[in-house]
Amino acid sequence: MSQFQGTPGSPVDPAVARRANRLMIAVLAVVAALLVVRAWVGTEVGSGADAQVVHGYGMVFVEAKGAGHVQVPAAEWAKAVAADPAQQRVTVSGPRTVGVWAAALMTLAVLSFLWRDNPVYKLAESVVVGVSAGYVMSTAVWSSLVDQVFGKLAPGFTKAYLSPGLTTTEADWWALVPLGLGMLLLCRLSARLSWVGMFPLAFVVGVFSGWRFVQYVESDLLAQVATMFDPLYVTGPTAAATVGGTLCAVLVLVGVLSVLAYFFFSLEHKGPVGGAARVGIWYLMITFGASFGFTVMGRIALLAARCEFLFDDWLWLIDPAGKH
Amino acid sequence: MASHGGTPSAFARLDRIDRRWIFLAMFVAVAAPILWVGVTGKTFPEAPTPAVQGAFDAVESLPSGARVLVSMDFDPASAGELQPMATAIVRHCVLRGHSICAMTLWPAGGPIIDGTMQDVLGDRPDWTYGERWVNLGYRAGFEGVMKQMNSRVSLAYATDVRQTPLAEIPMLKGITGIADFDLLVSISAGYAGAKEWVQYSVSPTLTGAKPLKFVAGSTGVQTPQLIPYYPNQMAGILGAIKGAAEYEYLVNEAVLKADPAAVVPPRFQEAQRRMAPQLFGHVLMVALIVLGNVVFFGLRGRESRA
Amino acid sequence: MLADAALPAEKAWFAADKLPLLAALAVVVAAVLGSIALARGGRPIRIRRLAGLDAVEEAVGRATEMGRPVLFVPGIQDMDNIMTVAGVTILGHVAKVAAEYDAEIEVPTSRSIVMTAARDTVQAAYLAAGRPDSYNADRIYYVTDDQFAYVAATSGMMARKKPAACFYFGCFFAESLILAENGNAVGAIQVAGTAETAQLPFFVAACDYTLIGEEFFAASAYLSGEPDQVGTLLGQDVVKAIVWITGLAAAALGTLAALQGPDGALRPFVSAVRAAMGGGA
Amino acid sequence: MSRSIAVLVAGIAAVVMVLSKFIVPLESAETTVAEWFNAAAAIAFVLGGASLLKMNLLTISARGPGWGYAAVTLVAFLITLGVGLLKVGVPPSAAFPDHRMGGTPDAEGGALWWIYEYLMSPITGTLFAMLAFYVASAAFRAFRAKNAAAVFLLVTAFVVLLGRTYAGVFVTSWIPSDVPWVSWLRLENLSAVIMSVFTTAGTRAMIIGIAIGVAATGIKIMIGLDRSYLGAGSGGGNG
Repeated sequence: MSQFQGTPGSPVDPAVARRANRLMIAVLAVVAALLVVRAWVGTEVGSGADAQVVHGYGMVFVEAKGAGHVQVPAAEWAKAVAADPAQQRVTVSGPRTVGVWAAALMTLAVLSFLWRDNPVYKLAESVVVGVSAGYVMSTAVWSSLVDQVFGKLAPGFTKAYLSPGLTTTEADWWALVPLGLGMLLLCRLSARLSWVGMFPLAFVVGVFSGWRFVQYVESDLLAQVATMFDPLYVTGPTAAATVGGTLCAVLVLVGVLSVLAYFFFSLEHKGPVGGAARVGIWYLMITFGASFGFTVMGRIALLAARCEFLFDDWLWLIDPAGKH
Repeated sequence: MASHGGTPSAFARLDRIDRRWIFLAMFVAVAAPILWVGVTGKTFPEAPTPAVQGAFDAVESLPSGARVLVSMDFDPASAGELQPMATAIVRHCVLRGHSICAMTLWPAGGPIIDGTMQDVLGDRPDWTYGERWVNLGYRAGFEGVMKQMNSRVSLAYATDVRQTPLAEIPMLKGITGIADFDLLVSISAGYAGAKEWVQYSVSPTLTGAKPLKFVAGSTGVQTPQLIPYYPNQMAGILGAIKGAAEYEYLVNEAVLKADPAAVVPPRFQEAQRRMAPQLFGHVLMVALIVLGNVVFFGLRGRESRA
Repeated sequence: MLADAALPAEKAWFAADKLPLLAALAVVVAAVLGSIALARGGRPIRIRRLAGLDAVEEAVGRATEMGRPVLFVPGIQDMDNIMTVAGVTILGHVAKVAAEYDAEIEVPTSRSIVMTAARDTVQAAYLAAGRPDSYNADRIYYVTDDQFAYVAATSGMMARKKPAACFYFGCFFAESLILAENGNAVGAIQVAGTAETAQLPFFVAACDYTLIGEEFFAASAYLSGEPDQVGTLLGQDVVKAIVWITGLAAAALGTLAALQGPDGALRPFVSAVRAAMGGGA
Repeated sequence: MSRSIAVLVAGIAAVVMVLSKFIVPLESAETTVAEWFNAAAAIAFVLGGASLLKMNLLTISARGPGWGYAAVTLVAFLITLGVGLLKVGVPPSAAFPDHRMGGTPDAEGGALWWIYEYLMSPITGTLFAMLAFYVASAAFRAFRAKNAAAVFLLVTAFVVLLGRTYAGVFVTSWIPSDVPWVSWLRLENLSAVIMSVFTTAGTRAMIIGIAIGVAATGIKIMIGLDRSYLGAGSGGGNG
């Protein structure tokens, strides 16, 4: 189902939709042809006498170092080749170059949803769901379970096969408690046994709400109320600074009190409470406006990062960070 | 919606515009400046806001050799906004001679620590691992990790990521609880992150003998929610990519002030470069809202007249 | 282990610097429990009018007039999220109004358990309105757990059925924008309620009425009619009133101390109280 | 019966955690509980993986709609989990060069790192970047100045959007920056004032209100009035 095509404001007329699709394909074909031409011409890397021409996109160069490889700019490769054309120290990394291509294609696959819902987008989405879950699970096992649970229950085995840096040598049977909690939690997967999972859940919820109860009051109630001791009269180096500082201090206090008044629910918004609540709503609107601006700022920053990846790492159109 | 007579009015046509044109406009507004900046390398000057200056001063004012705990509480989904902050703050710490202890509360934060440290320390072989910096990696448990670290860091982390027991790491000598660090930094994309650090680790120390100094870098979405904690519960906030750009600018200015002949590597100007696509994106957003309202009220005016 | 040895041998068993915190916790506990007891004792507790709730009737009425359905989205989270619970409570109210007006109500959900809960709630509302026959369980259905797939399907449905009233009550993330945009495009009256702070600005800008944060929970507590919930609401108001008065007094003291200058008699007192509350010197 | 026991467990756990804040000898109880809590959090991730496995297997075996995609998810999950648990391709750690499992599972060069760097990062990053497009479209079609409140909101948004880029400096550069009585009107300064005065005040009041709400919920869990947590599991969504 192409949901977004069905929304009002989209070309519902099939002829228009067909024309739009044809246009899209034509644009993509032109872009692809331009890229092929540019690959054929090649890109110069390195400078001066070391300069080399490479044909292709998304290439990653690595230098052998110690047990592994580290990524180096293409210019390093150009220098190495200029010094010794047969060198094997700096080379194109197959897996990483394939990786950049995979990343670029996946980026485009997700972006293709903007045109309309399609199988390529769904494929990328399915991949990321599986990959993220697998990644998080293996990270949780290695970083928390191995040391904190296995290492305590079977230190000898864990040290020999899993975690050579382990220092504990004697089993700590208290570690059975979290293991048991975890096992009970896993019972939630079974329809018949899911009630057993209620106990670890109750434990976690209880601990968590105890902590939250104390910390919210300490940090967000008490310490925040303490800021209201800020004097309303602020002296600055100039008359303007004094007036400005004082005005700001007054406005902050008025704002906190009036927004609080807006959130009184057992009092009808009439009389002075109503007046305060009306001021409160203006403060809330300004707060939301600023929040709106900041959120938009964040969204655009993320898009910029993806564009930079496509233009820099993949297509080598720009090189602001000196990667090639 | 409403079109009167045979040909729809300009308003009605605009109102029914295919939203993909708007998508295209946004793409161009962001992509074109990136290409332009990528080719010319130009950036805008930044004027630091007080919260960013506060963060900078917090790092700057520590005596050289201070120990800073940096928690990189984000994953690649938010790296576009937060990576430049992480790089800039870590770089500033290294320039000032502070030792860095890195950790993360997000499962996908591990490689981010590696990447950041490699970026900053690539040309600083003198910054030996264990002596000047250490990577504790990820630990599951969110606030639970904070609670443990408040009393003893070694409760949460038995070893660092390189399997060295904490007691054998030189730079952590004398560190028991989190308050023994001279500064806590959290680069945070949400839960668990800066807000929880304030609540669980910073605020409890405020009534004690040694309050823990705290600086946060935060995504645009989260920043407004952290503002009330400044300056009482945190020394500074880097808000969104603009905060990162200001911080980068401050660090680079400090480098140039110390040595006017120094060349700032372009990889340390990432956020400043991003302010160009940001500028055009924001202007487009304002224009779209204004245009949308013109169309809306234009159509409404016609309807009421008709 | 090493750290324990380093600690002083004679350790106080009570954390003295946390005394103000303990007092604050005691005040909150007393206010909340006292108010719940009051509400259980049968004392009627009034809740102020909420514009967003008043708008429900207007919006449903308009949908009936236009012969178009009412859409209700209870967020995209499961029933363990308090916002979803509050959303489903409000759904009960919306469904009751819809039953009285004989308007069709459409509830796509993103979790299967939310669907079950929503069906129970809506059925009970139709029964309470005296129209059990008009209840149609098929109109309350599970779409998919996946966020964007859910919003895509719901948007498509909105474009086809053109609801005249759209209600968004629950926990929302990025889909808030897309839903509100599509509702706007079909010309619906939109009422939203969430405590998800990052989405509130978008709802306020795109909807006709929005229940903001606590207002949303207050609406749900009010509609539930449970004394425990209404009592908690009153308890929270009591704490807020205490904060209000404390804040005003603090500002007065702080200003006086500042006016007295650096050697003023008030200054040490203000600094000490402030520091004890965790507000620095 | 079992529900009552669960409610009791939650209540006792909460009360002990509150007391440990004040009673110093209870501090070690708190860190021990924190350790259990953290292990439970780690196991919750395992639970997440297992439930993903179960759901997708069910879809595939029933040949439900989109079972092909479920198969893709399943394969991606199993491959990632496999290379992660076995540390495929991970360079050994410097301290234990002979130990196969000595390296970090997501160290550069390993298979898990490759998946992270070239599949997970770009896809999650782009999924979030899509929001820039949605917000642009909504800006044109949904953000209407319908009432005074919305006007206030949108005008503030404009000031912040422009003031936080060079556009603000450019548009109001004609306002003298050295006359303090007017310099605050420059967009970049105005947006700073909005943050330090209005956002501070508005958000402070909101977080005070939220703190009171959280405290009230905590009290209800401690005395067993709130049992909603005995409901069902949950998922997440893109912010």
